[in-house]
Amino acid sequence: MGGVLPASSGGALSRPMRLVRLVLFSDYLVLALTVLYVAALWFAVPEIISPTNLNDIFLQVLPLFVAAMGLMMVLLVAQIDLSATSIMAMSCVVGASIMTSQGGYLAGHALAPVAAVLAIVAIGLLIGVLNGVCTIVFDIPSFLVTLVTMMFFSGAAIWYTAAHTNSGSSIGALPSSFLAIGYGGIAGIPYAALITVGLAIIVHLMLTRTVFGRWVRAVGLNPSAAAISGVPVKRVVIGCFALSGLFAAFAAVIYTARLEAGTPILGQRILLDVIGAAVIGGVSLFGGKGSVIGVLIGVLFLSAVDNGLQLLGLSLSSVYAIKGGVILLAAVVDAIRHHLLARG
Amino acid sequence: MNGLNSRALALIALRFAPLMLFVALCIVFGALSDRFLSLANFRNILAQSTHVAVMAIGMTFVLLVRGVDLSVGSVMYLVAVAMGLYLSGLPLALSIPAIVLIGAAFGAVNACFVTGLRIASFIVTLATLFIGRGFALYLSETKMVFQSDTVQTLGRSSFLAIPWAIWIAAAVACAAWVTLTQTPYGRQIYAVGADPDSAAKAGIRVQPIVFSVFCICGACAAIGALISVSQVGAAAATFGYQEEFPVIAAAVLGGTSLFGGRGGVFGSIFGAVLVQTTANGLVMLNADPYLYPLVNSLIIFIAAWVDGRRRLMTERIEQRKIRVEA
Amino acid sequence: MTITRREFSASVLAAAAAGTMPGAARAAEGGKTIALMFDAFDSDFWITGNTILKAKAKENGWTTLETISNRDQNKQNDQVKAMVERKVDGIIFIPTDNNAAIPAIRTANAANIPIIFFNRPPAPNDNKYVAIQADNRKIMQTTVTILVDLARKQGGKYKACLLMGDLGDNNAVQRRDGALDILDKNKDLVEIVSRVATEWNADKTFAGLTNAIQANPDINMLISPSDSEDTIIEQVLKTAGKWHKTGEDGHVMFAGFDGDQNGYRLLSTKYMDVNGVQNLFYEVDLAYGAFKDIWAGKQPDKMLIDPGFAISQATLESKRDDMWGYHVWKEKNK
Amino acid sequence: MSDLLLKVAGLNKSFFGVQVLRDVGLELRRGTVLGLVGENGSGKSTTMNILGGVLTKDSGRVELAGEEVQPASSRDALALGIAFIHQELSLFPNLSVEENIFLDHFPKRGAGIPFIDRRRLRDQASKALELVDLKVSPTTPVMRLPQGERQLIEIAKALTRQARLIIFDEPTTSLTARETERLFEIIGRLRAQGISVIYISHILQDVMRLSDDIAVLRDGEVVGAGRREDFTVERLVTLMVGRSIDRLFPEREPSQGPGGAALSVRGLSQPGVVRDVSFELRRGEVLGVSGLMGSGRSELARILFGLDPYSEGEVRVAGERLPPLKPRLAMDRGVAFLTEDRRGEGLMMEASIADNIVLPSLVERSRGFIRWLDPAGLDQAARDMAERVRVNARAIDTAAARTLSGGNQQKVVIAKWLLRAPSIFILDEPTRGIDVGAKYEVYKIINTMVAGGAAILFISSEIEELIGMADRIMVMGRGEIRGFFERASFDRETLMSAALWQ
Repeated sequence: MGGVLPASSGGALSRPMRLVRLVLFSDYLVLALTVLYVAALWFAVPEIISPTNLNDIFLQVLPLFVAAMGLMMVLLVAQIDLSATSIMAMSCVVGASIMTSQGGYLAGHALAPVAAVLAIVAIGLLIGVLNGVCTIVFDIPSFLVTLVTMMFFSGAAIWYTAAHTNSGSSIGALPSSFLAIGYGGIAGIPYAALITVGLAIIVHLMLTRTVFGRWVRAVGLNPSAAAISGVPVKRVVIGCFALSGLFAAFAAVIYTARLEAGTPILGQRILLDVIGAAVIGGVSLFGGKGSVIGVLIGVLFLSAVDNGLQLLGLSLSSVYAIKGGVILLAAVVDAIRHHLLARG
Repeated sequence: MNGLNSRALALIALRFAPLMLFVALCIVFGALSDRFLSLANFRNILAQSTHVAVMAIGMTFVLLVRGVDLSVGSVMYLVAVAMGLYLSGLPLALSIPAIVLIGAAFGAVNACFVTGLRIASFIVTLATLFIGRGFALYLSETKMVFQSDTVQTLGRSSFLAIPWAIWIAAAVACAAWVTLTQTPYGRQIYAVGADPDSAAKAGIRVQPIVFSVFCICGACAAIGALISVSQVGAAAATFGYQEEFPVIAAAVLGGTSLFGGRGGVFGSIFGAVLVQTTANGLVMLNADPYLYPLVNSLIIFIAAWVDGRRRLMTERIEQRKIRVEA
Repeated sequence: MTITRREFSASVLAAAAAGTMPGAARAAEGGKTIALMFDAFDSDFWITGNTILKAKAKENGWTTLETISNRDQNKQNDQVKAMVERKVDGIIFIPTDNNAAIPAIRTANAANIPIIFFNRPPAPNDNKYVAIQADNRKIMQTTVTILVDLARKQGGKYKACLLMGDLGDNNAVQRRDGALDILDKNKDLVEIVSRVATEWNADKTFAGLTNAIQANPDINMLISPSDSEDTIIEQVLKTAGKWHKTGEDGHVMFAGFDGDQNGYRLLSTKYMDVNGVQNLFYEVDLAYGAFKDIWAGKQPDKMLIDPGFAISQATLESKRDDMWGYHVWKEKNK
Repeated sequence: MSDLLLKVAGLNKSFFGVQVLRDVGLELRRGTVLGLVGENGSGKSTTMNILGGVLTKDSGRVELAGEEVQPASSRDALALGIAFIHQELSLFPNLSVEENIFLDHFPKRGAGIPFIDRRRLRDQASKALELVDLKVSPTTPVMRLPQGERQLIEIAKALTRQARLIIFDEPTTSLTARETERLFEIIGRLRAQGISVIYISHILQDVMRLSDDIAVLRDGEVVGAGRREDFTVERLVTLMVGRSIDRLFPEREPSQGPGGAALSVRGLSQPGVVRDVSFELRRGEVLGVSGLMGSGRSELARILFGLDPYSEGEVRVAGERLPPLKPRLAMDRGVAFLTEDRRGEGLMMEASIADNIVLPSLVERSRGFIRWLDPAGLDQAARDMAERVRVNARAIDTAAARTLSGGNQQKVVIAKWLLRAPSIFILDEPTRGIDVGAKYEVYKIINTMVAGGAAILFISSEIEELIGMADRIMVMGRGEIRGFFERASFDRETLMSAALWQ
């Protein structure tokens, strides 16, 4: 309940008001915006709707989508995770160092990729749990905790890379069986896509069809009410951070496979994209509100914007400004929603 | 009562925990490098931490009312660009007020969204961080922006053997300290931070106060930019990139709470100096550069942990409140 | 918000331009479209490189498209896909990461669009690409050799501070090694008393160098891996009262690298003794030459080396026309 | 008549289309005390919030000393000389006493100079503290003061503003008897100085003792007003509830008499909260718990349910020991807990009614080790339960709890526990802030549960309610049990004095 709202007139809403609300509250508002945007660019760069380009967008969406789903989990319990991208960096360089054919720990071993993926996932999970535990047990605001883990692990990743390469900013020469995740696929559907869709379905079911999902929302909406109703609030919050780390790791797997290298600056610059995508997708920063579909739409929107700007070959400044504006726009819409809701 | 007092003592002890941390650091570095513990070196440390310190002071105002400003890094770059491209002709007497205005104006934009639409300051400033840098890059065409000689001279000249950067920071610090402790406005900031709703009930104009602190933060970011850019002489496209993190870290290190209502000017300065001391010490030791972020983040973590403990203690010491009925 | 709206309309205009021009260009005889794909513009070298690339493309009657990845290799690889979509005839590629850039090569190969790595070669791989590269190590060697010779002539002993840039960056490492190759041979004359990793970051360079001089007040030789750090060095030395021209006593022997406008300015004002120049013009010619060859159906070597050169106060007059920074400087000061 | 300070006429106010004030009219003479009584939710606070500038009126007229006023904010109200001392104090623990007192009107170092004049601040503060004879240094952080003294600081604050009218909303709920006495003296002094006071309280004796005039509100209407002499406690109660007490509570068909111990507590202690609490709650009985705020009653409830820790003693449910801080375990043993803070801890306001109702029962209604749920089934269960407790809402599964009236919200909270069919139900202020009709239904639900052999721990600050509902009443004060009273010996005065007795 931030501040004192203006005394509400109450009473019934006018029809135009109702219309506005209808538009605002539909989850597909952003989707509509996306279509609008693509249409707007179509006259300038017809290529934007070419099948191959749409396919490119689709592929670009995947890792971002996975990471954003992870972030959604922490946002749902009204926390934040700034370390998601550092988790990607750290886990992917370690994974790469295991399987690279240039002096990797398991270089050439048939199961090296498996071991690497396991390592990546494990590291993601560990850092996630670490975030959760520090937030809950040490009672440090998650903003700070994850800020620290962000600094620490991005630094550690660079150090690790330097220690594992003679003079290079990344670890390449990864086994093709691993890279297959990037380009290979079944019946034209890339493995990356299959993994992502699988994860998406799991998260969706988890949120809508399991006790844990209900608990997550409850904690986000009202922690004390949840606690009194027998929800293990602390464990739920830690669980969400763990999931955030886990999904960051999955994203790292996909990125690494696509980049064919483990690089410590992986995702360094996409933290804002991840948060932005979630928020644009209707995930509330105050907890409790958010859905997989929404996040997917949010990610699609951002990627479409990006892709459009790339096709135009626009300057960095426009890219920055437009993206910032887009995030602000989404936040404003979210705020208007809250106000209308408060009016009842 | 007695137990309560001993708790209060423990609280005071906790308040000074960061200071102990600092002393410990100095001892360690001093032991490892004979050149570390010299007056000249501490002058360097101060000079190098001023721009973060000044920005942290501004950030403190925002944190005190439970807000946060992520856009300071972009303000820094925007101001540096403006200084180099448009204000280079002006004498400092004119250009400094000008950039302070620019910074304050940027803060006002943030404030409009925060107070007007009640959007979380985190997300607002996240967006303006983007927009601000984008706009600045648009002005600079991402080229390196060189500063006028007047600015560069300011950066290296000193008064009474103390660099101007330190004087400026000191001036800002005093102004901020007086504002926070000696004016009604300052005390009301603390009240708003402690509990916005009660503050409104107690007849305080909450929204204007929240608005103003964002302007102050913007202005401080501008001054920080002036100091930094005068020291390095030119601003590349990456100038001030992700500067918000060390700034917030400095404030929190200094004991400012992210939950509002507690914190102070000197704490924030102290935080900035602490971080810079670590960096300086590591250079003095000729330490592996890769260690810097690791050591820094660990120190921040310790400080944050202390902050958490302190908050718990405060809650315990506080009497049980009458349950507020919404 | 006003900014955004403005940027939006701006972008749409740009869109219109970008959308129509290629068409026009294709219509024009021999008109080609090439993509210039940068990762960031954080030093004069890249900005000038960009200008020269564009200028020479114009001379050839080619249209250029531009992208910046802001150091996000994944995005840059996506940008390559986008450029393939735009059916460009050639790609000039400045990647962030030498390994992670390989998929981009494959993308280009698949669409069989020539891709040329400009001044940042990829990790060795067997796809089709051309890499233009300044021989950083050799250039730095010659540069430091000249510096050391000058020092010998002057006589005396030297305490050197070696700035090293970002050790994650291959070029930085090459330049460091180049410097060390020579300095190690002259231990009798020069002692390296401090090494600073500047990470190409202004504040870190400032603090690092200040602290280094604090730690060793008697530093009298300075080797920098990039002219983008010159202004900061100037500031620090002035503050420390060590900013003197060659010949004046207390002068710090100073070697720069890149050959940008600051390099020229400091050489001409006699504060810098020698500068290692990457021959930007030559590199651009190499690149575009390679394009023409490939379009003509013959495959140039994978690695085209720009030997570069070192320029000192003595050779300034004779060599400055090949020094790209000189032209930038002239533009500014005419 | 010039000695009339405040005149309120035809005041109307409604929230979300629900009218909470109907044509309210009040009169207050200079230097007198107006006692304002009425049940929770009868419109007392709303009226006072309008006077205090916290809310704005829909229609009506407020006259202060003859001219019409409509304060838009607490600020305006203060400027007009209306000071409102809320039940939850608006003090800032991180500021000192003097700063709290002068927060919105610091003495400055002369006109135009923005700096605080610390010396004058101290002097004026200590003067103000003398007025309320509070012996603390003006520089102590409020954080360090006990509740009662904070109360006095609020009053001191009002005095420094030269308030013409001071509104006290339930000022004594957290005060010890001694502090209460001190407060009454001060109010007497204020009256003598010609300052008018509006005194709101549930403790009718106090109202009768302090007031010159009394006004009674019920369901947003003034149902009685006049000189104190015209009223008796009984008459006040009848006016407040609109019927005499015996018909206020539903008849409970006598259950087969209290059975064995459902919940037994032995020597329960937690420093600063409760001391050596021992009692037994039997099956099929309603054990009322009476006591003032801060008497430890709510804290006891939280400890029993495992939300707060306890250092000594033991809690047994049906003979089995219940370890501290294990709400989940308590729930599994059939304990349910209805919190006094409905909005803060009872409901997820933004979530649907159905989601709220099923929340505590999710685990039991899930399948497999990933705890699979069947949304349709859950909604159905929620719907049935909502019908049973007569929640009237359009759509149980879509309407947010926020959209319900207080009474219906409370029924939702009850429903979510009934869904677990608890054998022990701890009710903390179950009827706070809900209208008489809803209360009656809540009572009926309680009765049916008891008839079914459940054991109820009924905490309430409304003594009539306990008298009407409980089989036994346990009185608490200062974290200790002050005594037990059997239904036969129920008597308002004894209970109240037991609660206040030092």
